[in-house]
Amino acid sequence: MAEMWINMGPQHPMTHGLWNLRIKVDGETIVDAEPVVGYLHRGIEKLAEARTYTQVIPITDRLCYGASLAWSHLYCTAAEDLMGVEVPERAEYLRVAALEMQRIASHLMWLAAYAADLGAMIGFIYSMRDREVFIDLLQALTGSRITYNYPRIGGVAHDAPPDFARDSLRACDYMEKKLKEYEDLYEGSKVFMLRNEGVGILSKEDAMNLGITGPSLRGSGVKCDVRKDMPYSVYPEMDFEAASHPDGDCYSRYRVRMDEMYQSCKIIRQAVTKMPAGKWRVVAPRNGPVGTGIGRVEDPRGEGMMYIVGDGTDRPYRLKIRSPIFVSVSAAPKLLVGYKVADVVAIMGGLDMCIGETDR
Amino acid sequence: MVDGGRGEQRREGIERPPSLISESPEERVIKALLEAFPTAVTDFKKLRQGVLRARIERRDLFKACMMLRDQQGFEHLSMISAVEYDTRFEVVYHITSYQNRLLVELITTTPKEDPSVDSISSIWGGANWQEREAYDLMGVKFNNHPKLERILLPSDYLYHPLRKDFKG
Amino acid sequence: MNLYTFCYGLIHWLVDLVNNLWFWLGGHLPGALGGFFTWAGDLAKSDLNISFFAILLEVLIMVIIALINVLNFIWIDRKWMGRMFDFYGPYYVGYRIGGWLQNLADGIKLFVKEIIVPKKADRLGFLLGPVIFVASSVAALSTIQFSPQFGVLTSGVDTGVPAGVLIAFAFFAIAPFSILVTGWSSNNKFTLIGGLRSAAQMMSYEIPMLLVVASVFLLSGSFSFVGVVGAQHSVWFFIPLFIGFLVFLTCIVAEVEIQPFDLAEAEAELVEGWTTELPGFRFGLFMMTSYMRGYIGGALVVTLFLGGWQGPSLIPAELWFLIKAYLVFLVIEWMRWSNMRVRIDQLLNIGWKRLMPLAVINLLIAVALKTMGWF
Amino acid sequence: MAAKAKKTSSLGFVLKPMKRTGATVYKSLIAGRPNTILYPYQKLDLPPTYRGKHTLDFKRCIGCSNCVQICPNDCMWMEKLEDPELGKIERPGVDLGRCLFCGLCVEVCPTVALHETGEFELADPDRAKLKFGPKELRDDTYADKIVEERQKRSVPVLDLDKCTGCEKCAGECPEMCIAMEQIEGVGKKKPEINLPKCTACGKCVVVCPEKALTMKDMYESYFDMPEPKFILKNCTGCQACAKACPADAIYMMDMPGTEKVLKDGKKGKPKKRAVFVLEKCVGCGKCFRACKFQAIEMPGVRK
Repeated sequence: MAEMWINMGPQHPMTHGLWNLRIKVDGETIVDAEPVVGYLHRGIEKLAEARTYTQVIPITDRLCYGASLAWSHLYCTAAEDLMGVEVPERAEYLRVAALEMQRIASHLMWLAAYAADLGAMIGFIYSMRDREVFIDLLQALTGSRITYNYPRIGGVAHDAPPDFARDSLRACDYMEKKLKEYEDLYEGSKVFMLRNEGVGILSKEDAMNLGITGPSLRGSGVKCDVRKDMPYSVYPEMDFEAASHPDGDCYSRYRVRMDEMYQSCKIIRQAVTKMPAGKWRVVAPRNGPVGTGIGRVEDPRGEGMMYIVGDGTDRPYRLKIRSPIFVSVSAAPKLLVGYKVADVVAIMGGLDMCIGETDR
Repeated sequence: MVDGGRGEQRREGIERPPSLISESPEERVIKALLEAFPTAVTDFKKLRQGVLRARIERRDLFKACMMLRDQQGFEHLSMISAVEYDTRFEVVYHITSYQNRLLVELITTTPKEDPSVDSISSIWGGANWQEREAYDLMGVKFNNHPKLERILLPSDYLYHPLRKDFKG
Repeated sequence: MNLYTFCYGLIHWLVDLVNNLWFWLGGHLPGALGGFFTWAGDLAKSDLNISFFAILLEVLIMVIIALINVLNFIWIDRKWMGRMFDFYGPYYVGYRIGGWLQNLADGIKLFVKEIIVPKKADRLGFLLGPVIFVASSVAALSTIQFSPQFGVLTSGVDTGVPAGVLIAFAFFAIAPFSILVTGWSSNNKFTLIGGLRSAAQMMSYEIPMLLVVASVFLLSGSFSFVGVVGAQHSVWFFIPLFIGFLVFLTCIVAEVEIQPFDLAEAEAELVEGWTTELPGFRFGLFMMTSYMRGYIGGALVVTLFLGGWQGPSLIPAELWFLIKAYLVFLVIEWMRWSNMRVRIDQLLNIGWKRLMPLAVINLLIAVALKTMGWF
Repeated sequence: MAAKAKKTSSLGFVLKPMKRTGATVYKSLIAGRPNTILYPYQKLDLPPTYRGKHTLDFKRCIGCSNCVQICPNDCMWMEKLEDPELGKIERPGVDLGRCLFCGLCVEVCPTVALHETGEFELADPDRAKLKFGPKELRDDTYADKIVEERQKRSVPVLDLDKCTGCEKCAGECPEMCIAMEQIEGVGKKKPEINLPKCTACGKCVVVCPEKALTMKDMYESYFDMPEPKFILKNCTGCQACAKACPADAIYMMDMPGTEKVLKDGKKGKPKKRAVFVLEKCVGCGKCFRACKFQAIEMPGVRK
């Protein structure tokens, strides 16, 4: 058969959002690939310039449907860096607990989509079922299910509900039990291993050079985690490991995310037990100073960064958002060429695509 | 100057040159940059633990980035942001070193009449799309970029929407 | 008394009823007209005509039973899948009978949809492909025999149709051809890849499957349903031919194109595979037919390996057959919903490198058993 | 961690996942019930913090429009109404079709009149029906029923009309947080209370001979609200700001010595000026918008 271009997307079950992957296939083998993004560009950076510092928080929630808390938290750290606001310690612990819950929820959503991509609807349903546990916790904490709008510049919006610690510990126990079940369901299945081992291999050097971050980079054997490298919030006081796996294939990216869920359970346990009493919010100044602020956090999908330029008014002069997936998806040709059409879903699914943050 | 025990916490996989452990990584980067580009680098500042800021003339940007990657172990380009000011554009590069746990904020300035800097996408592959994005939204041109086209907006779009003179 | 004699009697009675009028007219009308009516009455009374219509009636009865079964299958699959996925499954439509009417509701919804033919599609192939798919599956369906008495028979003797199993497999194997035709004529890259995958899949799985079937024929010494099942009187074939049983189960799953091997309609990478462009009720028919094929697959497994309609005579043989077919279907569905999809090259590897040798080994075992004189 | 992948045998091809799914079938079919709920008939309990449709307590609301200003989507608006009980008032309405449900309006409300209920089934085929005016949002009992999370504190609140500037409160305050401030052009003094230092002991209220100070429960604001800056030389005494102020924080006072001499030699009425009691100010900027003579400045607030 002659080579032909196939447009996978913008409306395609593989895309998890709205983007287009053009692949050139020779039979079933991919010989070239070209990702096309921009279908979901909402101009959040421009929107932020017309809103006050507080009003930007709910907008940054809309960056990613899977991990909205991580993004509003990132914005708040950047704004706090700009304004020099000290966050009360209870707020930091609440944030860390909520962030790790968000990380588990996000990874479960990734697992759901990944399993459905590989053909196991069962994984989709089970992951979504167990994600509900953490969504319920976050709902009780923040008041919403997807777009939490929880962090504020200088703290968090609400205090924890009365039974939060008890429920969190229970949820962690439940989750660790369920993770064992997932391991049987996925790794126990020969079909899963066939589809994952040796697929989409990315070497350590390539991964670092192409700017891939987060679980995908750790899946290539690089042990780097912003939570460890440039600790923010109260992560230095937490005892956890940055999960990594040396192989650099789809299986190792999967393994890293599973290990991260274990680690997140560990962090949640520590955060809710160590949480001090006290204030959870301080009043942030209305007008930011002239200067720049930078926030850098470990988003569930990779390294999230924001760069704020303040000009002394109550609105940010410039807000630049670094999306981990925007950079990762540009490495798609490197990852895809030489594999089969069916591997596209495994490889691109293994990157945990989120188009909301990619296109901004 | 031994930097608090962080020398021991070397990452598996990435080897750090042992002769340089005695120096704090921030100082080492400052020294190296100043030695290599004495006139181009200005305004050094350590913002907080592990974060540096430097301004650099745009003519030496490419060489400085090359030097940072090859000699100082900065493997990863985090972010490229273009900021518009009254008379100039600033292109801000956040460059990360995983082995030394450093983040360098490299600021280069380009005048408004000729907003162009050298492309560093041949140094870090991750810079490719970020430069395209900066070109798309802010109109900063990157010389020697392999494919400098619009990325988020349609290719026939006329404006650079993040500029301040763009209204709705 | 079997289904054929019952149908034959029914048709005969009907023909006699009508022939009264014919012969009355033939007696009273003058000349050539009267002769014509007498001739027509004689023709209708002939054995050939009556047996033709009797077989047609049999096929109708079998297909109706099968369609009811298919509705049951879809319902059971949905409920079973639902419980496996930790939710209720169909619930409200037909609340009293466990949501059984949900399938009908879905069918009606698909039926009232507009039939859209893509502008650049090959119209003949696009419209005919699904029809071939459905027709061949229904034809395969009508060969299934529930018991020596119940099935599409051609004589009043309980020996069944000679070479009935072979006919079933022949009809069963037509489907990938129609998939290829539909996939090509839809003029869509995804459907094309889906159709080609289906063809490759059929090629690599038909051979081990038929080798296993050959081993069963070898042991039973018969091509007909009655012969194959009758040979399992003392021991069901899945015990001596256990390897063959596993190979056959895998091949049936691949032939029916359900989960671990549903590459032709891999919804993750190929949107909906070869059915991507199918509109409304054509898609509904395809969905129904794929369950029908699952039912045929289960019935074939039961016939060849699980003793067919044999069982304690507390309940009728036909029910035994259905219960076994349902159980096989449940196991297949269980496997389907707990597994992922393999890749095309892995599928072919499994087919040629694993199943093929196993099938040959199985055939050797069968030959050995036969030569030892144990069967 | 970083362990080598578990070697999966061919026998575990399908059996291990099937074991897990089989266990789920047992749990959901035989031993218990499925995990889902039958939605329109059964509903989940929502936590009290849940952000759904808004309610508005007309009696608590002072019509300051802070909620309208903080709304990131501009989906709220102020509506002028006649209420038989409350007279002419201004109350906010919400367009839920554009609402983000971010809850900032509830957080910024200085009197906790606005709340978000657990009602989430708001879909409607008609977009106009998603616009909820103040009358549709009104629920005067909701705010009293729920447990409030916002921190309250009692603070002495000044009624400047009654105050004579006797300085007794300043002398009584044990924390020395009341300072008397000369009001420029009026010739009177008014107590200025340093709220962060105040311990709400209530001594100033007891000692006040005119009962100008009262203890009142105020909600602490989470936001840094802008404060109006008054420029005396531009003020014409038109009272627009005092009428606009929803919190009654602006008083008009005569400035003796500015009377114009009329033709018949009598003195006319003295010029008035606005005096701000900033403890009461909610930072809404209405005075700033009402003033047509640039006598009030609020940095960062748009007209």
